[in-house]
Amino acid sequence: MADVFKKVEPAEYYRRHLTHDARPDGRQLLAFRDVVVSVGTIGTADGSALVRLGGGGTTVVCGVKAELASPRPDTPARGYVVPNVELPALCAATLRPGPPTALAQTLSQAMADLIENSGCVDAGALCVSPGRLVWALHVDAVCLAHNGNLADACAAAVVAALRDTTLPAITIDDETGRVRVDSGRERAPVAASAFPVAASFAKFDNDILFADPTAEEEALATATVTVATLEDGSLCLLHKAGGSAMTEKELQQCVDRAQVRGAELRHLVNKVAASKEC
Amino acid sequence: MSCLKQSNLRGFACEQSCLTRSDGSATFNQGETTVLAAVYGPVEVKLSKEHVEKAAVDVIYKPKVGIPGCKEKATEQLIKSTCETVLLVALHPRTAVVIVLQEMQNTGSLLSCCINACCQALMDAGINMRCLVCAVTTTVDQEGHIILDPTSKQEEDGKAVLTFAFDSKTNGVIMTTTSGIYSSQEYQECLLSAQHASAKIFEFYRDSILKKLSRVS
Amino acid sequence: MAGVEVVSEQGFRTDGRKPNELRRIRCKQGVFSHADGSAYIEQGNTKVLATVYGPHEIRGSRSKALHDRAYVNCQFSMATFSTGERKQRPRGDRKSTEMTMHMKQTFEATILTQLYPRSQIDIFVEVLQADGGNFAACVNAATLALIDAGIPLKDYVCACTVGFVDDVTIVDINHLEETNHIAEFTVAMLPKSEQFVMLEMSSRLHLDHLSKVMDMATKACKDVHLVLDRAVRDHVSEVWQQLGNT
Amino acid sequence: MKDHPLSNCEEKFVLAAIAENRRFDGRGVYIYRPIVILYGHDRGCCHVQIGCTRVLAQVSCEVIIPKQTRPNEGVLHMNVELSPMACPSFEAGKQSDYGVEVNRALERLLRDSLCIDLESLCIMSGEKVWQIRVDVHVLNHDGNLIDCSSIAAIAALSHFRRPDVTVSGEEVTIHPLDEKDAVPLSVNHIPLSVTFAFFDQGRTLLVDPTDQEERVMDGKMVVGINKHRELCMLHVSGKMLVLQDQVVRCVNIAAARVGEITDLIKDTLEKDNAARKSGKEFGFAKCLADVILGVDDLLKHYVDSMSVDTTSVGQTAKTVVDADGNRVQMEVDNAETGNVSIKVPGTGKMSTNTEGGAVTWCEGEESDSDVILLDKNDSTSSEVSSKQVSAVVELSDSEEESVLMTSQDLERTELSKSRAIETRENRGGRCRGKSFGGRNRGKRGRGNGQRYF
Amino acid sequence: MEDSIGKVVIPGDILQNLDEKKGKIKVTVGPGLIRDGSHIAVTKSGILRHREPSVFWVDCHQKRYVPARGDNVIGIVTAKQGDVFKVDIGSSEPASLSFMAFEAATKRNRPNLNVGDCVNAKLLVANKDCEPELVCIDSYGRSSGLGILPNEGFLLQCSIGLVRQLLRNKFNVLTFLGKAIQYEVAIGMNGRIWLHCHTVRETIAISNAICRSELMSDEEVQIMSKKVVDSLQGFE
Repeated sequence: MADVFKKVEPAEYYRRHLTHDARPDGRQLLAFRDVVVSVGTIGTADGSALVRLGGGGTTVVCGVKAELASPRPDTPARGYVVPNVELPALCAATLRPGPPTALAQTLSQAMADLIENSGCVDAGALCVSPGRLVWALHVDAVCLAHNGNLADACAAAVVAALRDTTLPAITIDDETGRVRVDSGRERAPVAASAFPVAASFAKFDNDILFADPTAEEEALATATVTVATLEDGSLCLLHKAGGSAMTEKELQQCVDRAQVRGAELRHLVNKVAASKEC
Repeated sequence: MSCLKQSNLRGFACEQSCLTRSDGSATFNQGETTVLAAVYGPVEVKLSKEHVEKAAVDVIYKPKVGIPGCKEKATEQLIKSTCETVLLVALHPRTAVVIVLQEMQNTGSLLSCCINACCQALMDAGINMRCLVCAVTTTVDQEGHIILDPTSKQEEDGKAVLTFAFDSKTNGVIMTTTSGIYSSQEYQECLLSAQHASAKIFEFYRDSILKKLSRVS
Repeated sequence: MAGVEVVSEQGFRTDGRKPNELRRIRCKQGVFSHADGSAYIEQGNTKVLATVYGPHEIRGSRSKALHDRAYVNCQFSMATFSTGERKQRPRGDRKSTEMTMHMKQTFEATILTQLYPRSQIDIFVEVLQADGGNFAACVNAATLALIDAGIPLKDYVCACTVGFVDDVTIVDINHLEETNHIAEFTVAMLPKSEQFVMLEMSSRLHLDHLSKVMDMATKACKDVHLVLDRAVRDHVSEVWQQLGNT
Repeated sequence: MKDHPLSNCEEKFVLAAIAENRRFDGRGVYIYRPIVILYGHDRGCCHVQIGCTRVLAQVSCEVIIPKQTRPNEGVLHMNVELSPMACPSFEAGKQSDYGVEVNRALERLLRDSLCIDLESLCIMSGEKVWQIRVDVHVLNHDGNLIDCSSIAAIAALSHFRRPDVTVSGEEVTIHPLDEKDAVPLSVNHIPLSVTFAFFDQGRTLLVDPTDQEERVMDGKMVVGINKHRELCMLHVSGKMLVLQDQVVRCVNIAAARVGEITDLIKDTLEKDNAARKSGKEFGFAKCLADVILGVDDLLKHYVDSMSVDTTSVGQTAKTVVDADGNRVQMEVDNAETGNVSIKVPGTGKMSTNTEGGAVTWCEGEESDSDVILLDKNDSTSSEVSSKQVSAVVELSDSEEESVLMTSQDLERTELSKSRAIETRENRGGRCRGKSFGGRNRGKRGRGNGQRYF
Repeated sequence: MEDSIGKVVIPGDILQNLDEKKGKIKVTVGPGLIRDGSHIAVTKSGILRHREPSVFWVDCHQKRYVPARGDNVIGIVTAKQGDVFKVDIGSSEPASLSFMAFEAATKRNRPNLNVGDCVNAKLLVANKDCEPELVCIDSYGRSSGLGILPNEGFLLQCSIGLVRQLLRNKFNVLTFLGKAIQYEVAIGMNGRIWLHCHTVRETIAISNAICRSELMSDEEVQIMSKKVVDSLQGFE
């Protein structure tokens, strides 16, 4: 019965749940799904992470590959990070193979903004030889399953992968100008101390606010907001593309909840990273 | 507690129906920043974009130099969903509303100028709208002071740039996007000052329509 | 200009021709049996192949059909090996698209398209070897192919390039001369009525010389016409004989 | 989008009017519509209006490696953008035949006639040269795009200043604008185009056709020419036939027109320069304001800088932020005590139910194997998949009971789903090597040759 | 509500005082207005108009036509498809016009209409979910002024607002000019005006005058019309 009701009147189905502070998957309105973080899963990448929201829900794997490149003329002493989010056709029934969708492009840009704004990568440290050689970090996030809230999953995967990334030491022969990877020396991490965490919220029927929407909930939501917080409580991204209007109080509620979520996720990622070392 | 350093909006100017071929058009100036917007709609829709229950909104943003890239696509999406919110898209199923924006001159607050030009052009085209929308850009400078409607120099020097779009009905936040790092307090201050400023822009919209129709009414 | 002298003191060009001398033209009609019309032409080292299909019903999108005349579809293509450096794309770049458009305009104006409403005529040209005057050679080849296909034309379309350098007008310029930034005219004309179907000019030329250059271009096109006309007559009489008539 | 179709009566009428030498705007046959040239705030930005046709041109520069064939020359790149803004039938992002025609006409007019001294753009032979890029945006199409674009492009090039460069040995310094004055491009001459529309088999011709006239004309001739009576470009399009004396006649008319336009460009450039030097206002906004203050145009509206009353903002913001502040701080502090479990090194899970107790009735306990799927060790993954084959659960007929599945069952279905994803990928016969999947970063995710069978 | 009639309204405005004055009334809302719960909200910027007893709409100076049932429009034939003509009426999709929807048309006696010809027709079906359908006859099968427009004269494109103004206002540019110049005119609600005068010169002058009158007040229109007439007669 419940299934039929859901098919026929999806909005009403959700409305009945949400007005009782419950969601069809058993969560409360402002609760996030369980999250699994796994770092260093891709051996061939210089840094990688897998993030999964809910049991088998949204899954994003992110790998970082470092390449030596010549710097951009306007910033000779800084390396650069090139994030890209890919939504292959296998991750959701609604997607078709072909050029990047608008969603993928928006997410790629959001990741670029997140990395740049938060300063989670020290671009200065990516410089090998000013004006001649810098590291270019290609951060590729691939969505393997899409069940809503890609922004959070991508952000978590990208940041966790960057924190996992280490670079080999490089020596440049001054006379011949040849570049050699020094495998004897220890690899250096690239991440700076900043650790942004994104949290997304959705609004239903213009008045009910809930966290971490699934794909179904996203389709029915009238607006979505993504907030990225840093450890010291400051914000580095607050993105709401359109949809029903929100008051400053509602936005503050999102920000508050995102702060807590940020602390939790940071704790998880740090613990996972620590567990890998020992 | 931080205080406002600059609570002035630069001068506004607009010109409606400035293009002859489009259904609606407007130039919008905020200080020196100039954006030209053209709107068509409701017009026939490409089969791939057709919706049976609503009009498809298509935004094309054209930077002044070079060809549009990922950043421009993200801007297009942002403006698209902002406009979709205020347009009554359900009234014109299986059609499209096409919005073309051309950056003419950028001396700061470009995104808010784009949205304002867009709203003026949509009004000029006579497309059914739930309410109006306007956008305000703010900047937090290094000392934590808030600057309304910043110039490009102020945007570069500041630690964060925040843009908000409000609807004219509830004055709620339809769109918000930020860059840089800022605190919750700063965010709220920017939001509230922008909200105050939005009233001036809505007033400007109404005055420009009043002027346009002053003879016929 | 740029070190190389286009016309020597003795009045000869780099390839030994006199200023008003065309390169040798060799042409042949009916080179393919599968096409409705085809032709091959060599103008010096520029070699071009043209095929014509039609008039036939509209292929592809129906919306191209014109209710009062035939739709002329052209494609200009340069083989990747035709130039000194390998060409990345045989067609579709800006210059090829421009050439395609010029071809289309040229033949829309000369084919009696109103005789075939709602149908299509295809003209495909392929440059096998490029040594200057590519467009002119393409037009000449296409004209021969159209005649071979039996499509009614107002007249022959004869094309030719003319250059102007150091007060001298030179006809049928080759690639080496083209690269020297000399004023360059490409014309296609109907030789009988002396009307221009296509006229293109680039680089710089003072107005005083314009009439001189255009007179030379007209003369060159008429010369081309003589060669083409002879080739067509030879071809027709050959076919006539093959059919058992003497 | 489709443009308005042309009706037979319009066509007939416009042709009849032209035959009588009458134009809708009352012009003579060889007269241009009024030309307005405005310069933007940025250098190299020019807006030209001929009647209702409007074009914006912006020049930019960039240091690039020169072409091998011309190591001592800079590059002049033209890009014409025809967006639906100008005319509904133009498509964005794709260059149409008409776009190519306009683009090539400008290239031949400006580049092939060497109006910019390209050799002066060389910084270091064979290594560094300036590329000058001209973006021409057509804003409104009411006929005669080529003339309008050519005026905008050459005026923008004359208006542009590039940063100064000093070369000492191998070292190349590009001076930012505040350090050293920017240098103008060396413009050799000002080539301009004059467009003629032909009607009635060339018996009638007129200058500067509007869109209405262009739609019914036989064809057009574009004459590119400069003030020194040098022909720079000639272009005939449309299906029409022209005679030599017609060409000569057009070229002579064009020579007369071009002088006036050249003077207009020079005059406006001087005025803009003077305004910049004397510290007066310049740019589009100023022009718009000028027009508004001068003429009473109903469609234009202007307000001066406004002050916004924001005195209470700080206080209100504080109340909003502090409303829940303490509780949030407490929760943030408690975050570390959260429910984190580490199953294998490098993988951790957090069950997040900070508000209210843990919900158990719909939750499948995560198993390790679930994440191993993407583990480094290839050997384990084959093990896992063999385990999964036996664990496929039929779900198709399940009714309400499916909600009551045990946590173990759920885990199995989860596995079968992830298995399904894998097989779906393989069934395609083509594997998309992820760009970080190989030892070397694959440049493209798709089709790099690997196949799975 | 009464106080805003004839005044400028912009999207988002709410029309109030609906119930207060007349008690419970039935209100008909036209273009530019929408019911929003118990209120009536404005969706277009323009001038609020009212017709007794309680019909309200917004006059908007838009250019794009949205089909409405019963409107008289001028269409351009773009194709013949089987038994129907495809007619462009400036809306988002072409309208269809049956061969039989002409006065005295039979299977044998088909109307002589070619691609590019203009028709003056009435919208029989206009609905956001299906293709608009035109007819050139009324319900008695008579043409009543509808039908094929002759292939002479000129077709002018202007805004919907201007057309409404011409049809609503008795003191418009057409009546002023009509006192001095003879012309035939057909006005379509889709912003197309077909105009035919004795000379090309007059046609051009009148069409320019119509376009210019868009945002003018009645007095200004009168002055302009007088100037046009003077200049036309002065030279002849």
